[in-house]
Amino acid sequence: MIGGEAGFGIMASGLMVTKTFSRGGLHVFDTIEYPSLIRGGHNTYLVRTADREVHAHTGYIDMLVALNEETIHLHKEEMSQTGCIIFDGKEEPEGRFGVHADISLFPIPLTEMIKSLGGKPIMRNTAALGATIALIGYDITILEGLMSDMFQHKGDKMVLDNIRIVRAGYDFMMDNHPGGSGMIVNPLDDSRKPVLTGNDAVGLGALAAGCKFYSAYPMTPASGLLHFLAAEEKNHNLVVKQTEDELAAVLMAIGASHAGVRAMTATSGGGFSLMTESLGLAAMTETPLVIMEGQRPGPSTGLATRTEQGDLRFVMHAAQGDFPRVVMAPGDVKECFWAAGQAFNLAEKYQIPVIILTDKFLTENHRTVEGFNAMTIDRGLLLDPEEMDVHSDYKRYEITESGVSPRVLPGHTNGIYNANSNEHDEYGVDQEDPGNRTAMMDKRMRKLEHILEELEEPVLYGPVESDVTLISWGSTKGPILEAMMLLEQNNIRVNFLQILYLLPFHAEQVARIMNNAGRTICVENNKGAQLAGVIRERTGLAVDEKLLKYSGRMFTPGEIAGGVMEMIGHG
Amino acid sequence: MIGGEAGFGIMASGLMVTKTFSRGGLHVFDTIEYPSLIRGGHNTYLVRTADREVHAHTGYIDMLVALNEETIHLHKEEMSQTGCIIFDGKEEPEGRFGVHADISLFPIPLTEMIKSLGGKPIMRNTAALGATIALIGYDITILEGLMSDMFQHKGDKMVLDNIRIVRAGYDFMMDNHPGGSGMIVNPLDDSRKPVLTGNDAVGLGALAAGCKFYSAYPMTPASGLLHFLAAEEKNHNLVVKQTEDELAAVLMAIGASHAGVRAMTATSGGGFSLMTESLGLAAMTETPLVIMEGQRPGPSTGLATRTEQGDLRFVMHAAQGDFPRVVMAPGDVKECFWAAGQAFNLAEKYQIPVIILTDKFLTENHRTVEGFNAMTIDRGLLLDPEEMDVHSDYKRYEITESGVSPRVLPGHTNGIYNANSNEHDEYGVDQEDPGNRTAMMDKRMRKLEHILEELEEPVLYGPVESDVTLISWGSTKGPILEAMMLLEQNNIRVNFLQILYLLPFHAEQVARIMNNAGRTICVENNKGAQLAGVIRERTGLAVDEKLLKYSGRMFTPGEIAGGVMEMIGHG
Amino acid sequence: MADASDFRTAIKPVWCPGCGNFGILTALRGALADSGLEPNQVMIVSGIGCHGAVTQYVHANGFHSIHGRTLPVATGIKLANHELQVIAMAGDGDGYGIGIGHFIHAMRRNLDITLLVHNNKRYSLTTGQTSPTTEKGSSTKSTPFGVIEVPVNPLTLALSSGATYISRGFAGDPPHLRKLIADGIAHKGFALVDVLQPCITFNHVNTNAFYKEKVYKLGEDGDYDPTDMVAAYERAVEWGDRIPTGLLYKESRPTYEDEVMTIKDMPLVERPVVGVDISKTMEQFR
Amino acid sequence: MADASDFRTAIKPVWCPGCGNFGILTALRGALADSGLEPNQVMIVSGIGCHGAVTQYVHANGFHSIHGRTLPVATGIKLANHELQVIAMAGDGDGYGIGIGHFIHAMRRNLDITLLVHNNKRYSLTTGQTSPTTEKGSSTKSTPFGVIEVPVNPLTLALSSGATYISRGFAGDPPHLRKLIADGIAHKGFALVDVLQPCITFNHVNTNAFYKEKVYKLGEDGDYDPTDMVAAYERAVEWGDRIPTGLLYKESRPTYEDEVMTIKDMPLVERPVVGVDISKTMEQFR
Ligand SMILES: Cc1ncc(C[n+]2csc(CCOP(=O)(O)OP(=O)(O)O)c2C)c(N)n1
Ligand SMILES: Cc1ncc(C[n+]2csc(CCOP(=O)(O)OP(=O)(O)O)c2C)c(N)n1
Ligand code: SF4
Ligand code: SF4
Ligand SMILES: [Mg+2]
Ligand SMILES: [Mg+2]
Repeated sequence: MIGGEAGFGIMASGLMVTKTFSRGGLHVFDTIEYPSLIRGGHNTYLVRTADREVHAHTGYIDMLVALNEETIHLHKEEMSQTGCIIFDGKEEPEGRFGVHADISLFPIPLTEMIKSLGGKPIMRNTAALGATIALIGYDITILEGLMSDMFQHKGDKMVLDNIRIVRAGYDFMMDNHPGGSGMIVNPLDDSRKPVLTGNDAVGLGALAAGCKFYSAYPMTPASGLLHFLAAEEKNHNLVVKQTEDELAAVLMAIGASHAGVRAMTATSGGGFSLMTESLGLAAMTETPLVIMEGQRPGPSTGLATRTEQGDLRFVMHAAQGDFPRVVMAPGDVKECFWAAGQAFNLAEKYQIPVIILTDKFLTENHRTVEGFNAMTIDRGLLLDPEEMDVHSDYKRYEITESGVSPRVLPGHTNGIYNANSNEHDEYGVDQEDPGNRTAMMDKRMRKLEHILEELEEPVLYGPVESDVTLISWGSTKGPILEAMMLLEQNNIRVNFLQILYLLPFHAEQVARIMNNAGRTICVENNKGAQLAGVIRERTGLAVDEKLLKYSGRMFTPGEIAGGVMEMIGHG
Repeated sequence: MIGGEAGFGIMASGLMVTKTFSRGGLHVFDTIEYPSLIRGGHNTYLVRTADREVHAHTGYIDMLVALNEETIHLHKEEMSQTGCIIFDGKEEPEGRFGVHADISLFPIPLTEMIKSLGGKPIMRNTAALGATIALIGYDITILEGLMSDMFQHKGDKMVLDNIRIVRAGYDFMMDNHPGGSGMIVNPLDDSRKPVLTGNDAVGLGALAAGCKFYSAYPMTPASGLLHFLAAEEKNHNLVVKQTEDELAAVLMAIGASHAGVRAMTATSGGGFSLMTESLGLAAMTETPLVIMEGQRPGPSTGLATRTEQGDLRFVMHAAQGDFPRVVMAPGDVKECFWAAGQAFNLAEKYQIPVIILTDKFLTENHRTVEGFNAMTIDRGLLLDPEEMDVHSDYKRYEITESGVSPRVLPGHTNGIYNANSNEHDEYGVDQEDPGNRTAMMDKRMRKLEHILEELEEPVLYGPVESDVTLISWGSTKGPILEAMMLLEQNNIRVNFLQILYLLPFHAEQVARIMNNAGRTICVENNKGAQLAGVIRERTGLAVDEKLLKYSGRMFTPGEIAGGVMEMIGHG
Repeated sequence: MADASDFRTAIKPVWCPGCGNFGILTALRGALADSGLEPNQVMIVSGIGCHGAVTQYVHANGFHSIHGRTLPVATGIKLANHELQVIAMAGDGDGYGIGIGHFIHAMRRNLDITLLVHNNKRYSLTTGQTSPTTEKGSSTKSTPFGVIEVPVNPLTLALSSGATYISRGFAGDPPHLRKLIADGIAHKGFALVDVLQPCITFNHVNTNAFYKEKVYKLGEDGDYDPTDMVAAYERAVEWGDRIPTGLLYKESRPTYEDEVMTIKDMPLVERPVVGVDISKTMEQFR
Repeated sequence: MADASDFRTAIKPVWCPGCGNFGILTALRGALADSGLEPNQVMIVSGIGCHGAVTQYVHANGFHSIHGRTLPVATGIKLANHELQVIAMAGDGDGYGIGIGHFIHAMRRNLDITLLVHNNKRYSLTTGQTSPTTEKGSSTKSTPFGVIEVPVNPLTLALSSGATYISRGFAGDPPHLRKLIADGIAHKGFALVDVLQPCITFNHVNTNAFYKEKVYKLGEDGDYDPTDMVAAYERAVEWGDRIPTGLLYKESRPTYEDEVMTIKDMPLVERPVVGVDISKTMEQFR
């Protein structure tokens, strides 16, 4: 972990560490914590790496790079028994900051070193990075290669300056502590695994799915998606538009989608509140729409830069009236990519709004992934101009068995119609007749049945037979997968039912699994146990236990394992 | 029923009929149907009266006043077997409009009559009213008295003109059909029962509860409340403010409430969408807030002037994060009055948002009520200036067992604090600490338990033992109560569980009743069977059957009775 | 080439007989024809209010959206397919009340969209409450004791916000209005046509007769230079015995579409959806 | 009587060292003291953005509301208790972006509220995206290829919307700003103080030095009449080598509170809640 005051450049150096490992073929997961302030608060960047997949942070720190003393005091309780601390200084201070004797302290005079090398104070990180690499016996040339790639656009001098400082830190440790820290990390291969946040993955997925229009209003933790796509505007011929508010963001996406472009918006709960009315507009006009909602702790502004899963029910039911929508909650970075692709397909195939529900933990933390395969594109019943040429009585809202009516893009002479937020007849014309109303409601809602049929059934991780079945959704997946290993080490047979699709809901399948399960424990990063409520609503079944956390922080695997053991009376 | 084209003055004359009966001590229920147009559409006003309480319309018409021929064609199927039709004309036409032979036709040359009396064409209604009174043998002086009260402010001439025309219609029928229609309606007494819509009742309830600030943006079917309160501004020293949008409407109410005034807003689903974000603001700042949401058929603009109960889940879950709120759904006009009063008490006692969920059917239809008793006012833990004088360390968000913290109004030197949409400590200061966060979430959510304890348990109408238990919420209450009579006539033992409070929910009590019930049938005026879902979520119990209507129209008692009989295989 | 009647539909308007919306409808159909457009090339986006149903009465692509949100929907459509001629329609409540934020921001963008506001100074569809353009002191259902705020002035707001074509028409003079709309369509950039529209049912002050007596056409009584912003400002605040109509201000500035680099070559909708290659994009994450 | 230090709290601002918000904070505390106010008489309503935390740094009643919604909350508070001196604070995104509709409508109401906008021309709390006042061409995280819309001009918008006190201050000149705020508070009616605020972290164009070089005070180089609207308009559009600060425009017109008939006698909050008699009201329903 690297920790220090906001403004110390912690985010940038953390990502360096992450990529140094991933370039060596290792798996990495990182966790970024910062308060809702630009400066002055305490920031941390926790990197975890291994030669197997890592799904979460562990909750303890093996190596702490403390850019100020406060960092040591804030985190000393989290240090692992044989951990070590790198700090800016000449020697171990009297009292060793009060840390346990088993913890090694590695002073390094960062400030002085930077000054003597003529660097800016913010480059203390850079030297610390070199020192870290030395202490774990990792290949310094990987970090140097990364530096040169990253600073290349700023010129050769910048590259050399940085490498000089990295080297200084590295050399200092090699000279003074040639034995290293005792911890050894070796590169695995040169596969240079990509490292992505959930935002990056959703963005890449959207690009691969042919999304060309992105309108949004900045809001943590969804802003990263805006930044990523804005930077790709030219490369992928996108229109990326920062709007005056979230009302306009979603409405522009609806307009663009109506005109035939795959369009998307993203926000967090507060902004989604402002999109609520337009969800219904998309549903009534049967316009495809993709929205990512990145949750953060509410109510209201809440804890703007922390994490929570408190908006499930909200996005399931936002906007007046009954209408079909899909709510999906990818559980990790890889699923974010596929969710984005599938969201566009479902939105177009069923001409409905699709919500990708993520959260701060998923959207802003990095994780290594393998590359992605090509994406399948399905635009559904979209009539092409040739098909329209022969159409003489086009009904945009034709009542069909599937509930889906053939769509046409505005521009064709035979395809003129009125997209209408009022209840309407098959042509889109205002129609107040009760019979028509009932038929149209049935038509629209019928889509849900067909969608459910095509959605993949929920996945059960772990053994089919188990004592404990953990049930969860979204980003808790990572910590749960890690917790399962801890539980297995304690000889507890555990499996995990991940609910990827919250709406429509695989009630039968979930009920079947629950009925065969031992103790069911719903794990949620919220106060309301919202998934447990959905499960009970849809299946009638109550989970046995609820393991909830709503401190604005994600579960650690240890917390889950501990919680489970307590619940099942396992001492 | 009076029917004709919009702009014919149907609303005004319908209300005249209603009041003519209520002034005679009769019970009245009326139903108004009009499309979302100002002119040109077909409007109807259906009045039902009896010497016992009437809860709904019946679905059939005893007497039809047809101001145009279209009205006859649109409604002839709904005529009761021995009904009669009053229409503008000199004689029965060839073919009798195709109506059944048992139905009497009463032509009256309205247009001519008005012309000869020098009235405006719109006064055809007035003559028709007189004719109606004659045909049912009712006391014409009651109508005359009403006319004189209603037109008084427009001057004596206006009064006399109108009475002259009423008389002409009356006399015409007395002269030509001295035997009347066979239907007889007699006044009961001179109790002059008040006739109110749900909007009126909520408005009166709010006034009685000491509401002094009402900010709103017009939206059917809540606009009536704005109009009523705006007219009362002077009488009751209110501030009534039409705002630029619903965002401002709810935020001004929050501001006013924060400063200490009982404040309220109202809207329909589309406007509520725009209020969503602010619900969370009220919750996080613990500001009392009362909102009436008058449902109409969605999604989106939908059927703007029709009725539906499609927003239950929406208002229960609107806005990000978990926070306490109350959702109550009065079932009739009387309950609207009390709901408003209770809403203010709960909002202030628990410092939360309270939503009164109504719909078009309830807010715009009139019904006779007995007068209302005085209202109890409970402002909760509101510290007065004397109490504040001795406070030296005031914590606005003090963590208490009940979850409620003593409130102070801005202005006192010792009561300065920061109302904060960010998560905060007990003083209201930004606080990101996980422990504080958890404690504050617990504090706020704790309120719900205490609220549930004080809410009246759900009422079971009808016999405790029954074959069928109808379960419903909101305005379906009226048609259900009437349907019960029909079912009893068919020897079906039926009772009715009315859910007045949707959130928090009396899960135990409902489960107990359901477990003791015979066949349970959930009756809802929506497509999604939303209450059935809530019940299952909270109790695990599935209702046996769902009787749903979502044509934009309310159930008739006959439809419910028929639906129930079909479901239980009766008949 | 299409003429005005080609923009008719079979649906009978539900407006009150005598409503100013009829004049606007006539003018619009005429202007579309005058602009040499075919129905399939036109996209009309309306909000909610009496005006809203207009999409059903003009034979063209229509999007009857939600209250106050005409402009963002129109913007999305235009950016996705700028070959469509996009006409946005709004009521005064719609456009200058709940939707005024979009109004201001759309103007600073200068998209090539024509906005027609049916300004009847009332919330008519909801039965006649006050609107942002209602005159001070007016008594309505929601303000029985009189409105106490000053009305918004759409023309000065437009001048302050970068609109490049600002005009005012009168529903009682369809030929003149037709010309203004057609010129607005011809104008490259955001064109505002604020239309004085009598509502015979709920506005008994700003009636047809009221306007007939007061409106005059800019330029008819001497030279008027619509490129002079200060002169425009002076006329924009004129409201009393004389009410100016016509083209108030015009300026030439690149449109938004001109400046969005990725739609210069072709409309966005024509870019392929299938077969996007992300492998290069992926490199930055290694 | 309170002095500026009485408006301090024990909480240390979290703003970046050198942020313009410090100057605004200093000026505000001073202005409150200069206005002879006590902390309990003042109500500060802020939105969300870097500025938002200001309610915690001024010892006075505070309401840290949501993004863009400062003004309606402030309006509700003011109408409920017009004896409170209500200061609304907003960021440029907050006040001129998402909240611009409230801004326009608040001005036409002319409530006796003072609005301070921390105009740093960026969305800073969300790490530096473009804002409605960002200069055309600027590259930000959300506009890496440059902003292509023209910025809103809050001053001309205010002039067009009926604001009765319009001024611009500079965070780098707290004494001058203090005076503007105090005058805004003293002014009866809606007072806008747009504050040029350097954001040292995300705005490297409109820096302290940038402004220091360009700002001048209206009236310092010859007579300036702040009651002349046309003159004000001309200065309001000035933005280049010279940027005017000071009082741009002032006008006297009844405040909203003056015209709300039911709060003339006493603040609404003092009306009794208990014991309302509705029996007379009931009569109309018989
Ligand atoms: C969010 C929302 N709020 C309120 C309404 C109700 N509503 C429908 S039309 C309208 C006002 C119409 O006024 P205007 O825009 O001037 O149009 P007009 O009817 O006068 O043509 C309102 C408030 C709505 N449909 N949506
Ligand atoms: C509805 C909503 N959308 C988005 C956000 C995220 N957000 C917080 S502050 C901010 C912008 C801040 O910009 P500005 O108002 O200029 O304030 P500054 O930080 O520059 O002082 C945004 C978009 C939010 N809190 N609420
Ligand atoms: S109410 Fe007014 S605006 Fe609406 S249709 Fe009638 S006359 Fe026209
Ligand atoms: S980011 Fe900018 S506005 Fe925010 S505190 Fe830092 S310098 Fe100030
Ligand atoms: Mg209007
Ligand atoms: Mg800013």
